[in-house]
Amino acid sequence: MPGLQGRQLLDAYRAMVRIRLFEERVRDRVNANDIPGVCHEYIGQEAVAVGVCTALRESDVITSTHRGHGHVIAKGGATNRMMAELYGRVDGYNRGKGGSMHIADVSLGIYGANGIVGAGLPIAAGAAWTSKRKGTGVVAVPFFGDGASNQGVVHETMNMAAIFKLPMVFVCENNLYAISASFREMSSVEHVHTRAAAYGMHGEAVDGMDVEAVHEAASRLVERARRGDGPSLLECKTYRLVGHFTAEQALGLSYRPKEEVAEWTKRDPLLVGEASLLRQGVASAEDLEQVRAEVAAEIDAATEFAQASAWPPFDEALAHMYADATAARPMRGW
Amino acid sequence: MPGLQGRQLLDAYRAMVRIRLFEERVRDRVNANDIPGVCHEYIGQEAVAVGVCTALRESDVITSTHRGHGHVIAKGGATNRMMAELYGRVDGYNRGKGGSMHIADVSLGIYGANGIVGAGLPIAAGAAWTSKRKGTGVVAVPFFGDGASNQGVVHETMNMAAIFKLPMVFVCENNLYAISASFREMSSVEHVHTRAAAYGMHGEAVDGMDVEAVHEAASRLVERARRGDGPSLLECKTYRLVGHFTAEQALGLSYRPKEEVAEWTKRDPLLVGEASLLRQGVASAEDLEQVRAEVAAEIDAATEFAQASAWPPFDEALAHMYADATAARPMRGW
Amino acid sequence: MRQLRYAQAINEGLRQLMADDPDIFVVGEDIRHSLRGLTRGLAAEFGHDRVVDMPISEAAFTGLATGAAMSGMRPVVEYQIGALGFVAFDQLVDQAMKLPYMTGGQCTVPVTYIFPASGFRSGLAGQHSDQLYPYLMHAGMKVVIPSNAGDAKGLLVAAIRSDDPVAYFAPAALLAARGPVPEDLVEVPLGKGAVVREGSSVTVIAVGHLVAETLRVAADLEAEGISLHVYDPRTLLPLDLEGLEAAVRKTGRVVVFDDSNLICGFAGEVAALIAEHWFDALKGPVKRIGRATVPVPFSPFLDKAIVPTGETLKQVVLSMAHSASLGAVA
Amino acid sequence: MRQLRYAQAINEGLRQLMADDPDIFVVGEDIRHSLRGLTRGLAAEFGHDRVVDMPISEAAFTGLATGAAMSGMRPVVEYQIGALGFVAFDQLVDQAMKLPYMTGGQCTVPVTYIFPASGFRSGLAGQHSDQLYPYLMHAGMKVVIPSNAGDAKGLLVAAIRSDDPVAYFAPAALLAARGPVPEDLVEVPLGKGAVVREGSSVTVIAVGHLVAETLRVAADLEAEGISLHVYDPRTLLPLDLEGLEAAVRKTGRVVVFDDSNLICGFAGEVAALIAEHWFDALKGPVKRIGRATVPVPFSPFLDKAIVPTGETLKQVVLSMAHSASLGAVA
Ligand SMILES: Cc1ncc(C[n+]2csc(CCOP(=O)(O)OP(=O)(O)O)c2C)c(N)n1
Ligand SMILES: Cc1ncc(C[n+]2csc(CCOP(=O)(O)OP(=O)(O)O)c2C)c(N)n1
Ligand SMILES: [Mg+2]
Ligand SMILES: [Mg+2]
Repeated sequence: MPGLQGRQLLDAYRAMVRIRLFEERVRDRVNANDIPGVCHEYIGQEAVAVGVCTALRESDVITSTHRGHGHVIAKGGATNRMMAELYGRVDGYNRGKGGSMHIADVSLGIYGANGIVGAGLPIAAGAAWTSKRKGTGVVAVPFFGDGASNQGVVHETMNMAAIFKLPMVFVCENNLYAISASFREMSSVEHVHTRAAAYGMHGEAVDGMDVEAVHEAASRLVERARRGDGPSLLECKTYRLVGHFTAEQALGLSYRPKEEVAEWTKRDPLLVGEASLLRQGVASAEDLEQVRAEVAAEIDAATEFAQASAWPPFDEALAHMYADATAARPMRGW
Repeated sequence: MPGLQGRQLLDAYRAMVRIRLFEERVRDRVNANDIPGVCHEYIGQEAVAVGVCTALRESDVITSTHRGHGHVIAKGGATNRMMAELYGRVDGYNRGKGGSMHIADVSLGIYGANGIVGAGLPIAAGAAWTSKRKGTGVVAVPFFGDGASNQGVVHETMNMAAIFKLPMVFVCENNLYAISASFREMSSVEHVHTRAAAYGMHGEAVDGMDVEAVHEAASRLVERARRGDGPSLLECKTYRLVGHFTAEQALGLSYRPKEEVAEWTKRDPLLVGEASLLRQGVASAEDLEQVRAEVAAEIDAATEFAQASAWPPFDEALAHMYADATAARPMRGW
Repeated sequence: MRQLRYAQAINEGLRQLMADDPDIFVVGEDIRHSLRGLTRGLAAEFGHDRVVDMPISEAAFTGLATGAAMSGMRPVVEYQIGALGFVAFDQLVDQAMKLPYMTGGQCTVPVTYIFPASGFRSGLAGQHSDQLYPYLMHAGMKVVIPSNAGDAKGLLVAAIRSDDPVAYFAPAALLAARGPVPEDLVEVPLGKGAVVREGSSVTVIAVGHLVAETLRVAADLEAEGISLHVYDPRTLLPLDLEGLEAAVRKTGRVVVFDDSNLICGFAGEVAALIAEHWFDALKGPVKRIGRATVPVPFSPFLDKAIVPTGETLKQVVLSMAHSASLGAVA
Repeated sequence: MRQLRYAQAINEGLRQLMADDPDIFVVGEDIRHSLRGLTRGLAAEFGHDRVVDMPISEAAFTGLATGAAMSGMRPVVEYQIGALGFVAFDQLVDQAMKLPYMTGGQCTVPVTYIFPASGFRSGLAGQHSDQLYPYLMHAGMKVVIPSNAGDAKGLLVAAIRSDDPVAYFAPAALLAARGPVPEDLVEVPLGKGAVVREGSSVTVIAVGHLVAETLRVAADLEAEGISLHVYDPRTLLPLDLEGLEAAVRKTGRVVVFDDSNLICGFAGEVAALIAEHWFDALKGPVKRIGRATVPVPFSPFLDKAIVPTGETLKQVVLSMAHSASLGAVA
């Protein structure tokens, strides 16, 4: 399996930058009360989403998590429609009805971010089921966190995927924390991937800060699934370089040693990616600067697009509940 | 850890016979429409309940399953109060309100049979929690089936028990089937006990048709838990020698090869136990016959006790819903 | 028309629908051997890829159905007991029911969930007797509960063809009941109730197996000069508001007769609707009969105080008659 | 009396109760660092054995609380979001709620479940905004939802001291609200409602954060000659039937104002009760206001069509006034 080469590597870098700048913008806009609610930033984990999604076809399916922006961007989501969704506007992917935690582009195989930890896994298994029955070759990839690995439905889905040999790659992003709870305290084992053995499934770990390594591992496992050799579990060792969510700074939580954050910051996936591009001579420092500038312009445009987008029509509030003409029950009467 | 010796071995045999004859009587009475509903017979698995419970103290806690009569008897439950419960009478353990699937004697540490597969595990963990906090030395033992091993809450509880080092022994009765579904088809691994590794927990398998072997293994693991060395998983390889429940014959299901049933029938735990008693010279054939006769008389008496017992008072129908004077809402009005 | 048992009608409907549409498949527990009888013969006919026994992992196979539905299949999930919906609850009310809305209409989730509804079967006790529908209705899920064999088939067709998640409740007490059933796939549309008996004294809105109970009571009460107007909503959500209103206005005296827990149950929903919207039509209070809000006790002796029967209905109607001289009205 | 914020009142109540009774411990997620503020400082004071962060395994830690309660502890479970009750649903409604009854009274399950109730906080969207109480009430679980800081402490005391499972709902919109709170552990008994404003035109039965909304609306309407009688049930189950009846009879015109989904929700239960039992007191239909039965949309613009506010109440009361010349009555 050849790794990311030349142009691909630069594209992967661009995708990571896109995620980073998108998230930084989102954080600013949330803190300015311009975007409602809270968002869970993907900052620090860019190499995982990009490494995995560069191993996928457009028709492949992913399910995402509460920390979903990175997955959506990596799978090809348009930043302007994403931003409009976060602003709750009609041009958003979900017409403003989903927001950060439910953002989806089903046409791109993105079956949605999910507010319930672990809940996306069986849904991905369903897409894999369809693939297997219809012989479409689609592979389904649920992303989930280290914290999610202790949810019951994760266990159930892995067993099910294994016995039916579903074309899936379970991607665990072990960023060492579930909000303030450290993986070390909350898990009875040191690694998530070793639990694959409990399902007779292949499992392995990869450096989640290195997009090339993630891509290589994901490609192997995706191809394996596509060939009909069944599911596997890929644990990406990563770190979120920021708080759990945009509100964390205000809360003043402190549960991670400063040294730990500093240590991982040195391995920022963007730095790792840049170093590799330069080392391999794929791009010059100026090229990288240009990528960043182009993406920054894209994010500016996305933000303007979102801000200029209209609110969803008021009478859409009750729409989309049912596929047919059934009326959703309003606040009073019917 | 010394195994069952002399008198203890004979007592264990008596307990197994008690379960067997109780279950045979129950099946007759269900089929005669004397006992309402259906029951899940423990026939064939006697060595598990007895082997495990002889390793426990009265203050230790068990949670049981839909197939619970054996556990209750082995933990010291009185057959007459059990039978009265199955008859729905006021002298039943649950005053007729629980029936087979919810039979409990909380004072004996029996936290109840359970109609929901896997649901007893976290409840047992709660008893273990109390033990640990209060330093009572109590060990909690949830029984569960091979089918249950694929439930999410089982995974969650094992992880939790492991991280908090709860004094527990998880006892899986792998009887190869969950109703008509074979373990081989429904599990992604060949053995349940190997999943213990997914929790950094000790796991082992034992011949579940041999009460001495089960007792020996259970004693080791219970002592380990009592010492504060944490939970473990004991998989008992066993077989139900009858259908899933009393209604099965009428349904005419056939999902198990005749040869398989015949093979396991040769390893009927009562036969294995008798052979050992005779071989070790602990009891003569006459002694065993006497045990069986005494137990038969006990079951007769239990049945008479149950049949003679009154219905629960009608106004108890709404009682026991709340611990205080709060009235449960009736069928109409309040 | 030829007569079939209720369970046979479901079985025939499933078979014909599966033959029609290769995207339909059924998942559940022990459905290949058809422990509950609804899938009898289907595994042999359609293969183990379309009649699939799952591990005891209800949350996961419910979610699997959602994902399969989103990607083009039309899954049917059979739950062996009602309470399995509790184990899969998040996947039902927080995932399957919400994804179409939350994605702004990007997807549909055409899944049919077949639940046993309890009623009149003693000995199932506390954890095998719950009626799940009020829980699902509160989340907005479409719910049908056919009261006879013909509707059992016709509503199954509508449920499976619907592009929404639909919960289909088959009361245990009815599975063996016979009735006329069309040979073909004739849909009974969702959201259409039925007047099953014309009457003039009191309107009884009866659900599932209680429809037949109500007809028995109606026959008894006829002798006493009380004439029951009996309405079967068939679909509990969406409700047939026109049909319901007409049934209420027919007599102005209403009893809602349902076997789910009374508190925040179906009877309360209907009673509240009536009290708000057709208050002018009411000649007296809307009476509710539901299940007592306790786990169903095992002892069949206690059952009678918990699970409503025709006897409960009779008492309520007679007490209404007493206070309003209904006999005279009729 | 000194004033505290609602969240502080809960925090203080927890601290004092834990100091009193070593059997009380709290489990949940991120409660050592007290993400939600309710357990602030408690881990430092009582140690990590009594303020325990659990893995993301809600079904298991809910069950753990049940078993711990059965064996002599008095656990408190904090759910970070309401929807976690869906994931733990079987352990809540089918285990904890049923074991005392099914065992014929052999055990009690004294667990308090602290749930966030949503309301007035935009941006939480579809899966973080549900009100769980109608689901739990349908199963018969005791439910409290304090509407002010004083009740927040007093009802917490009653809930934790109760030998039954009690679900305690703390509306997000109220956590920062200040009010008088007794220094000591003064219990507000379960099952006692409160008249929070005397009035003569229309009775509003308001729940949780909507009580304060109602008082604001009442002040507005006073100017138009409409006088609202405002009743706060405080405990949703068991209901204070005497208090409720008196509130209904006070005006004979009733609006139930609640923020749970309308279908099979709390407002319907109350409306049905009233229509059945105090029909004679009614001068007109019982009006229900609840949440629209859809997932809460993310866009704050759409929110207003889904989640009831004082504005919704005002419109309903004004329309009643219009049709009944309430202004004149008042
Ligand atoms: C079932 C469930 N439990 C709890 C929560 C609240 N919650 C949201 S994110 C989160 C932490 C998740 O940790 P992890 O899976 O490691 O993902 P990460 O946030 O690190 O990306 C928690 C506890 C939830 N949304 N769903
Ligand atoms: C959560 C749940 N799913 C399904 C059922 C229906 N059911 C009852 S017993 C059973 C099989 C259980 O198999 P196993 O755990 O191996 O126990 P065994 O019957 O073999 O003793 C099933 C599927 C249930 N009661 N609970
Ligand atoms: Mg994490
Ligand atoms: Mg088994």
